[in-house]
Amino acid sequence: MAELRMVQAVNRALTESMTEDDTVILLGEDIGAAGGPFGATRGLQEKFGPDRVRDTPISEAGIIGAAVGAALSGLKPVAEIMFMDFITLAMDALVNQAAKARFMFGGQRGVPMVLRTPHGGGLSAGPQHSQCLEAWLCHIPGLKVVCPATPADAHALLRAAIADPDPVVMVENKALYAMKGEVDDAPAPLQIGRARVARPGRDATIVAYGAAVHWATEAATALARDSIEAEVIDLRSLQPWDEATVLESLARTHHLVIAQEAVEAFGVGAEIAARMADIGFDELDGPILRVGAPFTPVPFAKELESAYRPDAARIAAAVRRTLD
Amino acid sequence: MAELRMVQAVNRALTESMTEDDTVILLGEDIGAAGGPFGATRGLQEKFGPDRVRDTPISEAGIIGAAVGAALSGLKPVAEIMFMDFITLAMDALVNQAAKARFMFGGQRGVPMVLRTPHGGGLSAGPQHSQCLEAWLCHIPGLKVVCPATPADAHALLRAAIADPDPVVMVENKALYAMKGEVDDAPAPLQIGRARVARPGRDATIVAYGAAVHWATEAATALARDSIEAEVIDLRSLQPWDEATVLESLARTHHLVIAQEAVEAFGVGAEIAARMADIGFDELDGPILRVGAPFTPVPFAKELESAYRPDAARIAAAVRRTLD
Amino acid sequence: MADPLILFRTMLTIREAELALARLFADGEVPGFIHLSVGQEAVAAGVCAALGPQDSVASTHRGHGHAIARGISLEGFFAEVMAKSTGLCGGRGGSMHVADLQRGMLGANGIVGAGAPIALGAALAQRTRGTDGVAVAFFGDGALAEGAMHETLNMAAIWRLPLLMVCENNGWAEFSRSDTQVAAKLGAWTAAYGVRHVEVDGNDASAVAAAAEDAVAAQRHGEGPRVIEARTHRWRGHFEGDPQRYRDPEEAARMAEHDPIARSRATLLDAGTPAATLEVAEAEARDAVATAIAAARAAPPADWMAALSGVYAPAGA
Amino acid sequence: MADPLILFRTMLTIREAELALARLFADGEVPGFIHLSVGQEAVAAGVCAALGPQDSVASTHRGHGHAIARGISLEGFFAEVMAKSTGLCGGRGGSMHVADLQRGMLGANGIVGAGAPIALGAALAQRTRGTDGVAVAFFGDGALAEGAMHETLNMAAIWRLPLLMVCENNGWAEFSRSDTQVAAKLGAWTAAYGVRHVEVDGNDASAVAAAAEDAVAAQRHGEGPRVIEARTHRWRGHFEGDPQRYRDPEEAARMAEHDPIARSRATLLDAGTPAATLEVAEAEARDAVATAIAAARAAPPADWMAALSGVYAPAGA
Ligand SMILES: Cc1ncc(C[n+]2csc(CCOP(=O)(O)OP(=O)(O)O)c2C)c(N)n1
Ligand SMILES: Cc1ncc(C[n+]2csc(CCOP(=O)(O)OP(=O)(O)O)c2C)c(N)n1
Ligand SMILES: [Mg+2]
Ligand SMILES: [Mg+2]
Repeated sequence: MAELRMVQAVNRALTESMTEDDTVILLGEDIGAAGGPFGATRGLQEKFGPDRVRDTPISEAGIIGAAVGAALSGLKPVAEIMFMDFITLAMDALVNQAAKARFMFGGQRGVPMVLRTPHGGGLSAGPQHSQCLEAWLCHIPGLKVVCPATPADAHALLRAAIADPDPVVMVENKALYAMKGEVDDAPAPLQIGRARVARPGRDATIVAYGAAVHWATEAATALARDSIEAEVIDLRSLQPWDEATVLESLARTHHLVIAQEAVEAFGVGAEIAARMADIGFDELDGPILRVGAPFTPVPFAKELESAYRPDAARIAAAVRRTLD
Repeated sequence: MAELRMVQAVNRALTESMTEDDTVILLGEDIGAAGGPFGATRGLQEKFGPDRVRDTPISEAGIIGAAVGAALSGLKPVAEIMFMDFITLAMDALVNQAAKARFMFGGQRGVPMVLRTPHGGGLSAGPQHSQCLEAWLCHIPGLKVVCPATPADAHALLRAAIADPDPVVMVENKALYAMKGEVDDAPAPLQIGRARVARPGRDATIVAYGAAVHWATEAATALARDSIEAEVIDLRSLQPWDEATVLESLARTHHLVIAQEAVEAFGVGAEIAARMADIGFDELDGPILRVGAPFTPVPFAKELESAYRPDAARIAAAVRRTLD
Repeated sequence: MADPLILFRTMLTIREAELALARLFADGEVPGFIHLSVGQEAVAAGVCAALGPQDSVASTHRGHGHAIARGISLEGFFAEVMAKSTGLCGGRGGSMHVADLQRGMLGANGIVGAGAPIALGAALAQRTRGTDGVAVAFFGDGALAEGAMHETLNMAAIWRLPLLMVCENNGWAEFSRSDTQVAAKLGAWTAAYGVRHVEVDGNDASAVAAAAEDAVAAQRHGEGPRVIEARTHRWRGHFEGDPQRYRDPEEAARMAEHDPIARSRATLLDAGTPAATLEVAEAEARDAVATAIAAARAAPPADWMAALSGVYAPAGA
Repeated sequence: MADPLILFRTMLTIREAELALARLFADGEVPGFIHLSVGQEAVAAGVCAALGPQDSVASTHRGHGHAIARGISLEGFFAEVMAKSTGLCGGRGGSMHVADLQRGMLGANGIVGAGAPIALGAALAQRTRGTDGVAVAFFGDGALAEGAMHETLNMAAIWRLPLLMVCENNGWAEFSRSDTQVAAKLGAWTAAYGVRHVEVDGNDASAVAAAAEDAVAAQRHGEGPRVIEARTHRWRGHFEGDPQRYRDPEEAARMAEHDPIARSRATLLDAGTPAATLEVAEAEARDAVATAIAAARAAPPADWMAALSGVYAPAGA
């Protein structure tokens, strides 16, 4: 058992996977000598050499395209895109190539690649360095999408992603990189698609992922002071997501709130809500409420960004509202 | 009043806008001399010259980037991306530049550009020439998204899009290009964001857009034979979308089905469902059901594609299921 | 040196297959968008003759020739474009996605320019795994306008990867002359990255093969990327059904003079190959195509249940 | 010919503003990511001296100098990076998005390479509207690896648009030498598109101005794109707070010898400008920056309600 920051947990997962499997390589901008803009790949080039930890030019489309080709050719590339906002430059390779190859080639081969990319605000990084675009990827058949909320899950999900025979995007909340948490020395493998009950409760279900898990837990703590026991479900995996766990919780609590850092409209929470308004309809005793970012770009100013970002208070208010 | 194919209605809207406003220019691959891959721009280069109807190289990112720059500089560019699948190459310009400029420059100027792009299947065009990716764009603050189901709306929405001071994406269902319909000689201007009741009904509400409007109407006709009167709402505009009209209908019918050609998971319908499971919750007498494409890439084979694409039968079945 | 008779046979097979495809398309037996490479067969045949089983190829929307030259099953090919369950891709991909990973054919591609970075990644894999394999990216003269081409060549040059980029320069990008779209001269352009470029007559399969053999041999010994530009002609429309109103009818006549198959035939005869040998080859190509079509016709249609469960690897795989 | 004293003043203002910014950032008065152009001022000053009010500029993440050289309000600038409602962008954009559309400053840009196609579009608008204006795209030596650069130069060349691409070649792309990332030699590369490239000493504002004036004059008379490569030095880290462990400490010493401001000062003195004049300019730059900072400090913080309603034009606008 070790206490690691999330960024160190990522680093450990990469180290372990690269040690076990020499077909795992890393690609990204300044991930090698410089150890990555957030330090996630620190020390890996020294350990595994520049061929396996490859510093790339500023060519996001080319990086992901090359990862696809390498994955079709026997390697397991783990590519890093420095900010999730920059996946806009690589969507063809991700969506038209990586996601579709297994299907459109009739199952001949998969594309066992991983894309790691940080999302989220809180750093005053402004409108082009803070976006949460994971809903796009969840809409694409052929991709898997995971988003850890803790160092242990960052480690386990990345290990699972690298082991997966299909393309997996791991979205890392950059405000959580410094967060500390216990990581088992030899944790049991985690299956992509399994949620985690972060806090049990009987009165309402809060579904969240990434940073919002912590806001939700904080909200639940606040609500508990008023004897409202909210259950917090950490999705961990967004595509596929754990419908059964959410439905089971809803069947006990009969109230559902979904929290995310991303823009609320057309986001991940919409799918959870829509699905529960179908298969969970009979369980619902109140409206399904979502808490997400308002419909604006992520603003730069600290004051604006904190008005913009969802928080525990908004989640708690939503729980109260649906219980009303 | 003229009877036009949808593609001709697009052409007429372009002609009118270009005649009225000489800052309107067109950009796209083979849109000029060749008249566009689907003929939407036929005759326009002859009429307005090669500077205003500009054939571009195969450079989607550059085309949209240039449209942003031109729009910031006093023109109203209408860009065409030949298949919606290719917007994957131009997402940075669309999402990080066009959508955010007004906000991130503090309201100094907007980006009055239009992107026209065809989506949808039915042509055996395969996994990279058939996708419906509009949900991505609806998730992005700063963009507007419209999708006509009839020639009249194609004309009116495109006129409105070109007149709009902000970036608008018009998604055109390529299977509808040949569809004929009446277009007024001088139709009243249409406001983006207003839905249309395509068929009134009292028993259930079917919300749809694009090609799915026709399947929904067909489903309603079939249901009417069993005395089930479904109301069909054609959204026309997906971002912003007409919450009020949908809610008003739901408040009468108490049952909601949402139909789309796009992949169901994390699609446009998820947002409509999620919203109605919140603000419309008290009106709901049954689960909200969605009908969309299954979670696979769009297959090539005719047999596969017709199994894949939603249709009237599936919509009718969903209506029956929620009424049960 | 590539055997001219083998090149002749490969070209014949491509030509026969594509002309048959044109008929099948016209008859409604093949749906979708079909881009034929008739007239360009020497490029596919020549380049692929220089490759071994360890090498890989990323192709374009006009990819039938590359696939056939890589030795894919003709039956699997026809079954694919005829949307049968026995198709190379189970009928899920069609003409623009013909692939045979076992044969290092990484797929035709519906996205112009997208094959190049995929081939780059394949070359990266070869280098990382320490093989002497190479990867080929075919691309068109119009595709050169895509940003991906630049990113690919740059990375290949920086990393000295065994990537062979082959430009099939047919003068056209869809319905436009490519020189109205692409300012960069390919030779000067590749030189700017320190990459060697050779131009060959793309209607001469032996010349193409020689250029490719030269490049691949160097690359097997550690040389980095190379670019071959093969000038050739697109005999048919951009896709089947294209009325080609944009095209000068005289061009057709000029093209016919450069028929790579006729030229190959004449050269073989000159070199003393008996006419009968060539006729046998022709008959064999025709037969092989006819047999493949018959088998594809008899095959069951594409299977939706298989497709539906074919998006991800089966659990536990 | 650009007035050397004006160039000196512009550079001083940029330097003063950025050094003040560094202090404000260190003190926590400026949040976010801040990329300074200290050492590179001659490029911004020289290029913008060649421009008129009708021209436009698309900039990069390292865009303060370009904005200031375009004459944006210093108070608006500081208020922006200090996240105030009086900021040029209402505190919504920050350092990476400083823009002043009225002054043809189309914005700094957080996306490497993204400014180039925007400038292309601005040049297209100039040409389409029949003005004699030009558009400038600044870009870094590392940015050259982006596909957008290729697409932009190609379109500008094909369409002969008045686009001036200015490479600020400081040898670095973040924490890496750009020559480990970019194989293409800029001069040869632009030549491949038929575009003229000139290299100038990017630490000599007058030389930069002369090159830009030459290019812009030609473009006002209908010439197409041009590329200027200005070799210069990034004195500070990639962003403020960068410990620069990757950097040889000797580089700093070498850079100081090329200080564009010291050089400009010496040249002015040599040419007989009274020292007092220069001191006045220095004092004025300091004062202007101090005044702007004081005003920005006093301004109200960015306004959320205004931001929230600022995503689209008001209805009926
Ligand atoms: C990204 C993208 N843009 C546009 C198209 C449409 N398209 C298909 S082929 C083609 C022209 C390609 O020209 P070239 O590269 O010269 O290949 P050729 O058809 O001549 O073999 C175009 C524009 C596409 N498939 N993908
Ligand atoms: C698309 C994209 N990729 C990566 C980055 C991160 N990044 C910011 S600046 C930079 C280096 C740019 O180098 P160069 O173009 O030489 O400009 P310089 O910083 O030297 O002025 C990188 C990689 C980014 N902002 N955008
Ligand atoms: Mg061509
Ligand atoms: Mg640099």
